Amino acid sequence: MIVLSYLAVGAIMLILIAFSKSHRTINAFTTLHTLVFLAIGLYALLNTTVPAFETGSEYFYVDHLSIYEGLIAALLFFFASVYANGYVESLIEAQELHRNNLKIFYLIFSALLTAATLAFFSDNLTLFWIFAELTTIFSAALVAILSAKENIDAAIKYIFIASGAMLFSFIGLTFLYTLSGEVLGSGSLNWTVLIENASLLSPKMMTASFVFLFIGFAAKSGIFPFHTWLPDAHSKAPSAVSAILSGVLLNIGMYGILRMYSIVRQTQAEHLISQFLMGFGLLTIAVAVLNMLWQNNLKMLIAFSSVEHMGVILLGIGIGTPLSLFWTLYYVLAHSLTKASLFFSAGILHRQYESNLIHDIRDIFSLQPVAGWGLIIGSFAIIGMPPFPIFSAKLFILLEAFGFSKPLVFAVLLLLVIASAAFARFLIEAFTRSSKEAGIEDSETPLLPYVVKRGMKFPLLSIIFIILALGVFFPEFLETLLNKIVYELGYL
Amino acid sequence: MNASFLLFTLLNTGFILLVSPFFMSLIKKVKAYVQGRKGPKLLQSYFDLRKLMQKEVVYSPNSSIIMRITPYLNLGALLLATLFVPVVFIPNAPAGIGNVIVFLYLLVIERFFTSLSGLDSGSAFGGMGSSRLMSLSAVIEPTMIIAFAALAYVLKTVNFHEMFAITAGSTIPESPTLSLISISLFIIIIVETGRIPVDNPATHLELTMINEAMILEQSGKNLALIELAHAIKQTILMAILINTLAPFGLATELTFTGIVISCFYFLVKASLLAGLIGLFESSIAKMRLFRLPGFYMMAFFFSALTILMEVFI
Amino acid sequence: MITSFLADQALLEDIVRILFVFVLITAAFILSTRNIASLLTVYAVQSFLLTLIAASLYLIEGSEKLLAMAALTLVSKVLLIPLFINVIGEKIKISRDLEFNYLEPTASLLVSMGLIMLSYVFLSGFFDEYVLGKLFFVGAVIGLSLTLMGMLVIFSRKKVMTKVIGYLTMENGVLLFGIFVADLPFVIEILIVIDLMILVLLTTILAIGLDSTKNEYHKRLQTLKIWSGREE
Amino acid sequence: MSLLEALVYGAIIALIFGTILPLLYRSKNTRKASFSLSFFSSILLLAFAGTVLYTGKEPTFPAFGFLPGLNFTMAADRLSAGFILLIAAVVPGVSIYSIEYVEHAKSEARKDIQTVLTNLFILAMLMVVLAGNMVGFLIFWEIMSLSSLMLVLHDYSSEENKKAGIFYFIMTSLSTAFLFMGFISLFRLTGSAEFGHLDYAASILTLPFLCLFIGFGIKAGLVPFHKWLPYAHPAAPSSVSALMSGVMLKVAIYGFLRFLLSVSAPEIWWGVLIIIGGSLSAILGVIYAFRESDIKKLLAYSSIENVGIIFTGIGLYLIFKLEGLEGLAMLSLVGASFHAFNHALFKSLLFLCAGSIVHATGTRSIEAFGGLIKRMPRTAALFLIGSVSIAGLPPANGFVSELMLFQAYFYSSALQDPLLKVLLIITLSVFALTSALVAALFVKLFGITFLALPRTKCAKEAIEVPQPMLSGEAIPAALCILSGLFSNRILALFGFDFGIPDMLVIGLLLVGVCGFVWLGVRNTGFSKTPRRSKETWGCGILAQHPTMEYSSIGFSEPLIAIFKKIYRPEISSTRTYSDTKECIFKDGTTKIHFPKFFEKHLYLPVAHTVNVISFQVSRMQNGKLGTYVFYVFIAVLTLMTFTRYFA
Repeated sequence: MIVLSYLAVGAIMLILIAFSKSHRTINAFTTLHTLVFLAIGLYALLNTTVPAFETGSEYFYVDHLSIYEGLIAALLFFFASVYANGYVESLIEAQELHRNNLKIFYLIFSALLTAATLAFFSDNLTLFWIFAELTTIFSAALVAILSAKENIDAAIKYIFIASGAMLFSFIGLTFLYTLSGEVLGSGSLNWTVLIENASLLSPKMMTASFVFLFIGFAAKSGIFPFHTWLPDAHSKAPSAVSAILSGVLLNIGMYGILRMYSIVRQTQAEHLISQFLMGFGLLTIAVAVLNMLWQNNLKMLIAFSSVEHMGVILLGIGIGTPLSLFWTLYYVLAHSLTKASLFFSAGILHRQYESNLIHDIRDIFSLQPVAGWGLIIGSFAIIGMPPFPIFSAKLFILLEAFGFSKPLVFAVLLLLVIASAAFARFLIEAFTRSSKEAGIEDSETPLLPYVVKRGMKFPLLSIIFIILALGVFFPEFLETLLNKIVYELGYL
Repeated sequence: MNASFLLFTLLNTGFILLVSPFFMSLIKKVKAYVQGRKGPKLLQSYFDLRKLMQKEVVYSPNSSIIMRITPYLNLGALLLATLFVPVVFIPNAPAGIGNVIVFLYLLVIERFFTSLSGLDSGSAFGGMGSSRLMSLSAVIEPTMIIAFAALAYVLKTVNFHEMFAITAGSTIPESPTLSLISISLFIIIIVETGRIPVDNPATHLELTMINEAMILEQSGKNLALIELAHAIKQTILMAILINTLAPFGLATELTFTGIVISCFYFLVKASLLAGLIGLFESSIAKMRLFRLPGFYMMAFFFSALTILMEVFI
Repeated sequence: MITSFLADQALLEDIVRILFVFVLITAAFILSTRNIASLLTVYAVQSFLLTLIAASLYLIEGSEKLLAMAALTLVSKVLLIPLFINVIGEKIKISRDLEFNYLEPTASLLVSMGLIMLSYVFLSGFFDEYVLGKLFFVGAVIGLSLTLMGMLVIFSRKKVMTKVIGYLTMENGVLLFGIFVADLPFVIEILIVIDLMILVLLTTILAIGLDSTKNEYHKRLQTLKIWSGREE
Repeated sequence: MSLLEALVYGAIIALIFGTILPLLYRSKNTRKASFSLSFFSSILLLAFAGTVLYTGKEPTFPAFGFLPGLNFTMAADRLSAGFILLIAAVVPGVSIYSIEYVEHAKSEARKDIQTVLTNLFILAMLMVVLAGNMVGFLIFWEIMSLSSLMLVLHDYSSEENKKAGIFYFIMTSLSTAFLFMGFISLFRLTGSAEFGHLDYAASILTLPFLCLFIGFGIKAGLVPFHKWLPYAHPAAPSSVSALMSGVMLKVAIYGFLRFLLSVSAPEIWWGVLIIIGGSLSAILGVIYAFRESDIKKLLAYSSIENVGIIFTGIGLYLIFKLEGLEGLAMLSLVGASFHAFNHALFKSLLFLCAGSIVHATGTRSIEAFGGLIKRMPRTAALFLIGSVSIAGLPPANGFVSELMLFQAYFYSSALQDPLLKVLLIITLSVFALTSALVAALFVKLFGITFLALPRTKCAKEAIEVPQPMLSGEAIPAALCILSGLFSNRILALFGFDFGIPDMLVIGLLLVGVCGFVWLGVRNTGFSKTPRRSKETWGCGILAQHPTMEYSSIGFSEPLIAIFKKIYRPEISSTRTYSDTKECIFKDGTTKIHFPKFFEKHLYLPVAHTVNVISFQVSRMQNGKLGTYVFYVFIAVLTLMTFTRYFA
């Protein structure tokens, strides 16, 4: 029922958008779309008995994890669409986006939302694979819609690396299929079936198929060494899209890895795989922070920090204790929101300076105080300073990791220091520059403050409010929800 | 504050105040004899002080209140310090009077303000003097601390009164280490009173001098007070050495004869020591400023050695 | 007569083996050919070979699904995609992709040998051919190595068009692997093909942006001198 | 909720209001109000800490559940009460000082932000001390670091302030990383975040001990992690420097003590490590202070030295405790804590005075000062009090705590282990050298700054600072004297009696004797002697010139010569002659430069390595699709081999 309603709403919205004229109506419909999805998710959470299969079909399955991810996605899309209203308008004014591309933009935007949501709700792994592929394509299109050469370049990279790697995970799927075939007689790729009989699966084949699946999902969520597309795509995309790319699309890959790991966890292969994941997590964090350290491009910096956080999340998954899973899921939420706020601020700054480069930013507090403070607070949040949610999540994940290996925790801590140093360095360098000592001649016309369009500040401020609230107060229902997820994935 | 202590305050302080200038001129006299001169009268220092007291006081316009309070502070600090070193008899002092560390820091007060007053008038000499004084006294500080720590190690107390109460009974040093300590105590006297080879009190306006350079701008009664304080400092340090090395004769409780005897003994011993200092001074040459740390190192070596002996034996 | 001929298992298996060899040859061509038009043809041929393989497998195993897949492959990969790419190729007037990075054709052929060996060793660790008939095992090996070779094409060729073809080769490899290892539900196959089509559509359209030699296009890109955001 | 809790809550609420108000109503009066709030809160805290220390009864606070399976709790035992007392002693002066001082900030916004952050900073430090478990501790620790960071960056226009900010931030997040490590390992060990008793073998606790020692050491400015202090303090506003040096370093020490006292069975090498680290920072701190001629840098180095002394005391405590000498252990522990308290007082006093001087002259360089005692007599008097007590002259408070430590050292003959004795002898002589050098240092600082002739125009035109700043300085000054004079009473009040000399008696005697001398001189007929004012004698030069005075670096010259090995001065000089034979010297210049040892051999190499690595890594991101796919290709092949042979 739920999935059908998702599909239906998605389709209807596509049609409505296709047939509406003005930018405002189009945007209104998109926002409506996101709101409806949010509503459906909440309804599913509150008024339906989950976990349950979708009407008859073996292809879709609703449990708390999928609802949780779906809700996060819908929430971020909601903020992004509100933000897009003003942002896209000014993109058009700056002639970076062609007005006749506007409708395409929104069509793909809402199609992306539908595809992502369905990916979370698909039980059949192949189906999930396909939806994941679709999200890749749609988001690539959103990256490329700004008709600048760099965008197309970034999009091409994104497609080739992500989809190319996804093909390997398809091979992994075939492995899994035969594997299940050997155990169950007739092969099945339904997650529910697999996790039921997980204990029967032979560890060796399981490892092989997991590794192949991992290649694809890792590429999707920007794990080293498949992360290379991510910085380009995320930094070149329009900021509204960047927020989604970091906040939602990366989660899809992580979601896949988590589902697979929850199966592996019940087999003999668990030990090897968890070490495998932790190793990749550590590598990812290391490479990301080292790239961040001297980064001169704001959106690149934020993108690399996404890579870093994906590393932490992978670490959290790899630890594989119930507590670590709990906090990893919380971490996903925290990261998505925080990262969105960062990209929104960066978007405003990019409108202001027409560049992301550190040496073009100046007089920020006089020109864009809101975005400036948003960026500062967002950075505090993203480097895991209290009272922001990432702090506690980080603390507990490391606490669990400590049980596995002390050097690992220590290494992660030091790397995180580098990450925060990178942010501090960028902010201090960029925000303390004023036109006078920046050596801009009087001949050059001084910067006029960019008039922030209606509705661009709202998402920023509300997200900052949300993360502050989350940081100081951990809501009851969230705790129960996360506990249910942990239980349903067979951790408890 | 019991009666005996009150008496002690008067007697001890008065006695030291009285005899200190004598030793100054005594040392001068010994040096003179060694050099084949006749030398000043034995009471010359008293005459000098009196003369200075009557002379007019000259202040530099650059100088500030520091210049004016320093003499009083110095003399006050040192008079207070006399209470810590019993020479007439040993009272049961209240409130940790006689504590070694307090004693040392009373000397630091004197040093601190003297150097400040050296800087006060803004003359190059004063600055030079105070800079050198503070540096060298900083370098000698470990030696002093270690020496007194050695005393504390041997006698198991940090209070001079108790220390001397222990030593007083015996005619010879309590333990062999004490005689070693007294070597470093002797060097400390030399350093603290600014004598050859550290400093030459007899000269003026020579670039090697330390003490004289600082008080160059002091004049009249202020100078007198400072000189007096200097003399008292010397006497106290000598008293410490004497009570450690040759403690016999120091009265341990309040009796008239006891006081008389210990005063007499002290005068004799102190005069001998003063003569010794005079001889030492005239038998050695003034050292270059930056060879002094080596000299101090020797003192440090002695005191460290004593403690090590205490530790390992 | 025909039926008996078609019923002859051994012969069919030999045919499939021969087809394998041809598939590998096409892969080698794709690795080394410079002319894009001919690349496209080779790709079409390769897809056609896959169709034949699927068909003959149908004759051996006799599941209709394989036949349907053969048909699907024929329609999508032999006809539609090459046609479409051809159109695009006309639009952007480039016929040749001369530059190679990392690997010259000869080297890449050697590497692909190694790839085949690797995939053999790898798979032999998981399917020993008794579980999964010998023919099928070989098929799996070929599929995997074809995928890897496709990747080789992607990173060793410059032009996006060529890369697209490399990607398609990879996909063929996956398909081959799928055919021989597991028979997935047909719906899935269709969806995959659709997905593939969309992807090719998008990439080729984007390819105009990158590979095109039209000057005014470049001019239009120059006018938007935004995205100065590159650190190098 | 009894009165005790009410006091704490009142203080916290007052501080929160102080933090929020300036954001709501942005005016001078609001700023004044928020500072008076922090003043008020410190009065409440004073009452609270006093009662807890006196009665020893611990208040109970309700737990506030803010994370699943983890509450935020507050707790206050005598240890935390002691440090709350410290905060409450420093804050009043600072807040009154700031009322005026903040108004000299560049822009309205900065004034407000400075006010807000100062209050937040105080609040955070208070909460760190009050935190009942590790997580709460860490949270407020981070907030403390952040607010101080932003205060260090308050004047972000100048280059070195930016550098200072970045450097400070990196160091502080390093310390936090080590704390994370330490606390996490404790958490795993005990299974709870509470600060409980740690009845484990020392071998298990080695990792947490090392991590916490380094972590807190970085924050407290222990050599060789001290480098951030001399950078951050000059950058920060002086009132904030007073807070940072006075309180924040002590908060780190509090954390370390909190851990150390909860360990039931430490090992002797811990104590040895601590005491060596402490002595090293003490001596190096003061030696490095000598070469500085930036007044705030100099004061920062002297903070390093004092932290070293405190750590020495802690090390002594550990050694004596393990050797079974409870009395001496208590003596040195209380001595260390009391020194922390005293240092908080006189260092904040000195920094406030330095702030006034910088405000009056507009420069931080000592070489530019001189003769200020004529122009700023009140500030000079207050600064003299600060110098006297930091130099440890009786009867001021700085002396008392050093006295306690010295006594602990002197009694150490009771130790059994000869090697420990030798260690103590060595550290004792280092300690003695340190305290003597401090006296020298402050003779230099006071003399060069306040005495003689003004060296520059700005010093000549300096005027006394307005009253609020002076009264802000007067509070800690008064406290310095009082806590020195009444040290015995105070310690006895809190239940400590070590039979140390009674400073009240000694102080009174000193005053009495000085008075006696004065009277003696006056009334013995010598008061009639004329007095005259005459130029300082300059070897025949008629008018004295400031350039004749000893400069700051000149004053340090003998020490620089003595400690050549440590300073490694690089002296470069140019000479010109007025004849060809180079006999008649015309003129020339001499530069002296001190290489920064730790920067050269510890900090820069590390930073450089990290940069090189990061450069290499970022070259992987070369923007070419081919390369990226190549990575994927290699990764896939590797993974295939990996799976083949490890599955």
